[in-house]
Amino acid sequence: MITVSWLIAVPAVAAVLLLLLPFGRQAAGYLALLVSLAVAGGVIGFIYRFEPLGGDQFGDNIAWIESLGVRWHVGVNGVSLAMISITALITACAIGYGMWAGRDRSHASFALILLTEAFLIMVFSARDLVVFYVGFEGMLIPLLVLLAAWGGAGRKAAVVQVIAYTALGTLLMLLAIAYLGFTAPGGPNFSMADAVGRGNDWVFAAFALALVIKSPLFPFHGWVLPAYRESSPEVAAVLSGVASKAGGFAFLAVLVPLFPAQAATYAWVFIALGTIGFLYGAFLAFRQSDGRSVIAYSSIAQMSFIILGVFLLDSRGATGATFQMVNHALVSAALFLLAGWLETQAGSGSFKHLGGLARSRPVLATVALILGMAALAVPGSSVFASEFLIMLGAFEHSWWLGSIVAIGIVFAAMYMLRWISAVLHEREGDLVGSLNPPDLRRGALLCLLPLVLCLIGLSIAPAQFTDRVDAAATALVSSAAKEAGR
Amino acid sequence: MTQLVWITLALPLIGVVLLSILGMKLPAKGAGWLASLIMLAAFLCAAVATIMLASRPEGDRQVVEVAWVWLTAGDFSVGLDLWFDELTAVMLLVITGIGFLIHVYSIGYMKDDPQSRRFMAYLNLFVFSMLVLVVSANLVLLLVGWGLVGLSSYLLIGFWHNKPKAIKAAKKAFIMNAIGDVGLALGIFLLFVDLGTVTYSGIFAGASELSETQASIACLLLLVGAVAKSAQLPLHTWLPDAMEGPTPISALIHAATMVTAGVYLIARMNPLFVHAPLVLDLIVIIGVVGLLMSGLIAIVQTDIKRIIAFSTMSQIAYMFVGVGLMAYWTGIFHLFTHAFFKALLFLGAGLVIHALHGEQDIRNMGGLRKQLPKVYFCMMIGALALSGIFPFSGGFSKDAILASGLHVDSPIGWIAYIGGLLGALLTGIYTFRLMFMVFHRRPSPYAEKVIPASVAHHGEGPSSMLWPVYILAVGAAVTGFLQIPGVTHLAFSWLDPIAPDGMVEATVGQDWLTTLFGTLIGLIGIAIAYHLYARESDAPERIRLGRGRLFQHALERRLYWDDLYSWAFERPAMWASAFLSRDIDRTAFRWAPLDGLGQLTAFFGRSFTVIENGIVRMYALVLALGIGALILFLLVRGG
Amino acid sequence: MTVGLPLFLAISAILFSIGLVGVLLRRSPLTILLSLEVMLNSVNLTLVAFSREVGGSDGQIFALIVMGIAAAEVVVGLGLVVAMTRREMVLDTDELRTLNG
Amino acid sequence: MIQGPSVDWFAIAPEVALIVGAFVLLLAAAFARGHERALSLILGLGTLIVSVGFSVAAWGDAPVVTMADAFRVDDLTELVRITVAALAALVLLLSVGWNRLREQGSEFTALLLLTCAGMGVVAGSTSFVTLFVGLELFSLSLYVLVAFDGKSRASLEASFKYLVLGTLGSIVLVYGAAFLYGATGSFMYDGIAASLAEGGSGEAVVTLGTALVLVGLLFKVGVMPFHMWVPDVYEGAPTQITGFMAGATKLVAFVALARILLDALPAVEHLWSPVLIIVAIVTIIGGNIAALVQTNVKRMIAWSSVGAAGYALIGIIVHGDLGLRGLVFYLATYAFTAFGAFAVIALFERDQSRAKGYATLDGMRAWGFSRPFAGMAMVVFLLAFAGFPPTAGFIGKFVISGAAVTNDYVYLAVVGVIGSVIGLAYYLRVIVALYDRSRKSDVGLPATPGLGGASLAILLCLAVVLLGGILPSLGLDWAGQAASFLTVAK
Repeated sequence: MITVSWLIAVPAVAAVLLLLLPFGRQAAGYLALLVSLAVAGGVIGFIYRFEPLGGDQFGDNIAWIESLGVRWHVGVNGVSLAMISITALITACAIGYGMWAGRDRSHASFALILLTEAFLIMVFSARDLVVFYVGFEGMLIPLLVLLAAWGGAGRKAAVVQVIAYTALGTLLMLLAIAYLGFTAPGGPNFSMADAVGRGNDWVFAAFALALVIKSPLFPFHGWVLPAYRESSPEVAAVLSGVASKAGGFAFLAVLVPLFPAQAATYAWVFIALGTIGFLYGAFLAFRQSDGRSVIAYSSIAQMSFIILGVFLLDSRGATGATFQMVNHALVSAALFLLAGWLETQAGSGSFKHLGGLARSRPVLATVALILGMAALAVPGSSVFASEFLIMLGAFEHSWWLGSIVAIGIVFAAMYMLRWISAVLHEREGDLVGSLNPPDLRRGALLCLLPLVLCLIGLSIAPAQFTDRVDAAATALVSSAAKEAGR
Repeated sequence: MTQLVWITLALPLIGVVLLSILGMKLPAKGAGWLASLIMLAAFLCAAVATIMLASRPEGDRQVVEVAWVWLTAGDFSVGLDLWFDELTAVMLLVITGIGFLIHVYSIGYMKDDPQSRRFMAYLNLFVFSMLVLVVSANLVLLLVGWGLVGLSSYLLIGFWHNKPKAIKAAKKAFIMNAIGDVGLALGIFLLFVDLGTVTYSGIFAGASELSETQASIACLLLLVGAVAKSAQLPLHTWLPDAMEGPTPISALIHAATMVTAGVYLIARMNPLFVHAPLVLDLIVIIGVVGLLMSGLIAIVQTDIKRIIAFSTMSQIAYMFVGVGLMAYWTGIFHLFTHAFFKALLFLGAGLVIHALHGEQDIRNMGGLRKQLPKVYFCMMIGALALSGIFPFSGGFSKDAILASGLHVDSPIGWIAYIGGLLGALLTGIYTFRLMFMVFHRRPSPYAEKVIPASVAHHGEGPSSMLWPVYILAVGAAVTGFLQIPGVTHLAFSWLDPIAPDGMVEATVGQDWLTTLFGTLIGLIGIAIAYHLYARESDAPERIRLGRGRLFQHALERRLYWDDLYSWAFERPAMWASAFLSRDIDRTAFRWAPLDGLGQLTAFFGRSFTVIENGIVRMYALVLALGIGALILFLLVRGG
Repeated sequence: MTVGLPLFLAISAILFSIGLVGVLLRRSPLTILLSLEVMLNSVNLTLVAFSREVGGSDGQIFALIVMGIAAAEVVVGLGLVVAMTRREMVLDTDELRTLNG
Repeated sequence: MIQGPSVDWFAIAPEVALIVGAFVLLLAAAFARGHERALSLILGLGTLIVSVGFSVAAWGDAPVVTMADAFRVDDLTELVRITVAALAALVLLLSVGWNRLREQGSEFTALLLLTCAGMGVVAGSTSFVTLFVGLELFSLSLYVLVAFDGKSRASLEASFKYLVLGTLGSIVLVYGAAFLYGATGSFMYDGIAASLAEGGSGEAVVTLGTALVLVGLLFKVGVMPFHMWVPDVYEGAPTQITGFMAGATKLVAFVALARILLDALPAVEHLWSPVLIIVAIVTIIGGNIAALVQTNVKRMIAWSSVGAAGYALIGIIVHGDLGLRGLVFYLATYAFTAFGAFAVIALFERDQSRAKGYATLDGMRAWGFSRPFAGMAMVVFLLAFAGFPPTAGFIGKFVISGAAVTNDYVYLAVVGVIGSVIGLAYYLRVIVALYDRSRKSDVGLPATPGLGGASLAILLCLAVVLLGGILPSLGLDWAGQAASFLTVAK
């Protein structure tokens, strides 16, 4: 029986092999792709075998560091499954894109992406705080190296930004975890289930700060823009698509269940920050002058919105947040790949030099349009479904919150339409003519297509998703909801 | 029966998929005919389904069916639910019928455009979205359709995407509609919070339990959606700009179907609106003000399509008045007839534009009566119907609305009645101003230059464009006979079951009285227009430059609504966004940690490694000082 | 008059300071080594003084050990100085600053 | 007749073996000229293995006190002995291709063995006398080893600085011991502790003694403000010796510090605890900040080891079971991490034939591509420094932080976090330089002498670092067992 440990081990081992053995570019690419597809295959098996009401599945629970009470305890519930699925999918697409783009030193770059995948799956399936932390902090390194080594011109500043923010956050979280584990009654014990309700306010704050930064939530979003803008497209896709979701996921699956009392008491803080971030990110997105910045700010807005959903502490918010994480992962990963493709092909991502791309580029136009429309949550899309759930939850929380948040829809429409028309419509930009090949062709298209198809599939039958996730998501927030008297 | 409705719904979607997959492999004309045939099939299905519905006993014509559950979370669940009743049937017929005609028309209209396949795909997409909107049995699915029609409208307005004006108009339409969507969504949230359901049946059943405040707020929020979609005050400014899109789009989306969705929503939700009488009054007032305002503005417009666009606004305002007076059937009846004559006018205008090689300014037309006689004849039917002249269709439906106002006999009723009659005067003026300036008068130099060659080349237009116009002309002429007061009674009796709480219906006497007034006033308007515009006259110019100068300017600026929105929202938002991202975000959140922390840390590092200067005596000194400091510290502490 | 512990301690402290000042002020490696020896001897004085005060021979034994090690220390030090001379390095500690920062 | 102290020869067998081995080696070299390298490798490694064998055999036995109670052999002593010997063996492996080994290998190796012996003595000493003897034994050997890179003036300069400052430190230590002796009448830790516990006389003398002893030990440990020698000596010394010092000296010095503070001076914890807290904070922040602005990688890691020492201090400040276990585990694994990192640098220097330049950030650019294994190993070592999973550095920092946060020293843990963040910034600079794609790497490097030995050394370090991170259970148990002997006096 394949357990989730395999999905962690396989990419990790492959990454080490890729790093150490002298693979050629082709061989490295195919091996990495094969591994990522194998992981995706494993995930599909999970989805097929998954029991929505069956709690944790496909897990392992074996002693790891006995003297510290640390166990290799992993498992998959509905929420985890959702996150692991997008991780596998986006990683495969990112590697495919990297192959297509022909990164130099490709074996190292693929190895690091695979390593990131392993750590991410670890985060999403961890049932032990140390396992969780190892994944959470571990993924930072490959991502940083990817950014630092393969990034754009401003990568140095970006790296400093990322370190200044995220490393600080995660290390503070380590202190929180250490406190929880070492003060456990009956000897050190890092099981998440046993840590429930044992933290005090300061532990909660340290833990939350790490997640706030990672997600990111206003006002800790400073690192996002440089990181997303300077990374290579596939890394930006992984970063915004899945790595940032580790923060959102941890809010829902770790922080809220572990600290029900604090989560209930301080929910208003996160709701307030989420609301501010949602509007702030969206508001800033519509004056950016290049595609990636627009998407980066919209990611800030979306993550804020997701966290707001989590802290509504009800079924609607939790399920909606999980769903929205998946949707946003698909949308932003695809958008970053697309924007990156444009940038690489045209030599610039600035709107000044782009525009009018829709003319005689039907494939590009269609893909961009679908993604843009999904991003602005056009009714009927899966993004709409998830946003609807969160907003409904917000409205149930209090009518004014729902009303404020709903304004975000209009903002989203504003910046996404601006992006669409700046890229696709109006006058042809001066660099557009130099595009070669002029339209999305096989390689790059193949990397985007799975993401787009998943979006369409989820739009047709979102209940297929929510049915699997609802029970787990609701259970995660239930004790905090009880504390909040809801 | 429901299978047929499902097929109707599915057909355009299949069309979209086929057209996008086949794409360039299809010949342009083939794509057009494929899309049109699909529409014809959809229309036939809808028609048969309607007949089957009609064959059921009255009171058993409401069918609800659930295809699959679309979305769930906790106790919230939304299905792909079908609701088929008399109102749905009317909407289905209008959408697929008019839709089919316009598809055919588009084949000719777009035949020189290399992107016509995309156009056809978008058209099918629109029809699908609109069908979703009307067959939905719950508000969420309605919202889905609501948003999707907005999306298709966006795509089609901006179809010529290299025209910056078109793209701007498309964005404007989308964002205005997004505001409406927000209102509608909030309404849905409120209803779910209050009633725990979003299905029509649930809401209708629970509506009576709502307090008047709750019902009013919910209705008000739904109304926000309705006014945005139907281009009513105060969210109306997108519609005139939307005329940048291809003319068939104006006919289908911005005249016949999508913009009337607001009317449909109010009529559909009438069991809820009944509990919010104040909101109903508000709807009437919005309608009356809107119809007068847009009628006035239409008089000074010079773009042929914009004139018709303002007339659309004004006619939908009539429908609002009708549903606001709880005479829901009159609104829907007017929606039905309006779909014919307004589509007719747009398509006719399209033919004119086509003949003039894209010229849209009526001052550059004139005298086309002789060169385009068929178009003239058809458009004249449409113009008479629009002006509400007996016995054309518009007359019956509009007068039914006004007569309801008379019948209600309350202040609001009287406002509706008087305002509606005044509006009829304006309608007569602007409609026939258009007709006279385009078809009568002396031809403008431009028209003289262009028209003969154009007509010689392809007559009045390809038959694929002319035939839809003929059919619509017949419809515009006769559809009013469905409800001749005292003679036929089909419109009311067919639609009566949709309002469980009953509807307003004027007496036969009131009806005829109104028809008399309406026709008279319409004729007066036509006479004024004739006086001012049919011949060469300096009267309009005198008014323009004379005493009415300010008023004229205000009307030409469309009463400053656009300027108001620009100054109140757009500019401050743009400025604030730029300020925030350029000045605040960068300094406070992005550079501060980088410069502040990073540079400061490095500075500290550099400054205290200065003592690490390599000289061993220095090191010994530091050691000695360290010893001294430590001893001092311990002695002080240790006592 | 008996010489009391405080006096021994004071003298040793003075010796210690002299040695330290020597290390701090002189730039010749040899003088520095010499100063270190002075400091070591101040320690020895302290040890012996305390040893007498406390009784027993531990302190004196330790002092002897210190002396032995001091000798070894000087050997290594002088060896280094010789090696430095052989590399034609300037015998001025202030010039020994290629390693810094 | 004078009664000599009783000696348990088995207990001190490792040190005896090392000293005997050193002398045998020197003698043998006198008769076998021209075979310096082979001789030193065989005899050196052989001696180390024998020594480790004795230690391993005694592992887990009840502690033995011998040499007039001045030397205690417990599992902590054994752990230090084994670690130090292992590091010395790695030094030899790493030196295989070193030309100085061919020239004067026997002396080098003999000094190395003596260093190990001295360290063993320090680790087990329970008296200031044995402590001083052991300390000087290894210090004197190290002075020479640091100077061993004959051609380099920097090596001599470093050695001289080390000698002067190191002697100064030793003097201060002994001076302090003398005052404590005066106050308590004993050089023995337990004697001092007992006397102080009774409320010993002469508060000022005790304070003075404590202060001076502290300074002497903190100097050996290399924490601020007594760290000045560390960067210079580490930079100037032959790189394998730098690695040895960073690993072994630090471990031994910390064990001595812990034994003295916890066994001899628990009664004056109120005196030394605040000092250590201030020193730890200053060191963690200062060491990392100074490392941040370095361009020479060797010096950068030297500074980072200063910061690491500050971190280890937290373990002593907190003490208790968890803190000391964390301290021992952290130091033992840190030894291999640091040695591994310096081994990679040594390999780099040899690749570049040291004349061309030091291991500057600029010089190391793109080198990771031509030596993929060494490059990746370096990344792992750097991450271990930074305390990232899945390395031993993570576990060590995790346990120490855990001890801190559960014992009301949260602020120290937070300071540690800040230091780690700064640390990450400069470790990443190295990683980025190693994999800088903007420069073409010299893919076909010439065959570097001793590549096999160096690679083996790196691999062994890597194994320890990764095993300590991925499967740390065993290591933590050992560390716990060893650390349990630190709290005897309490």
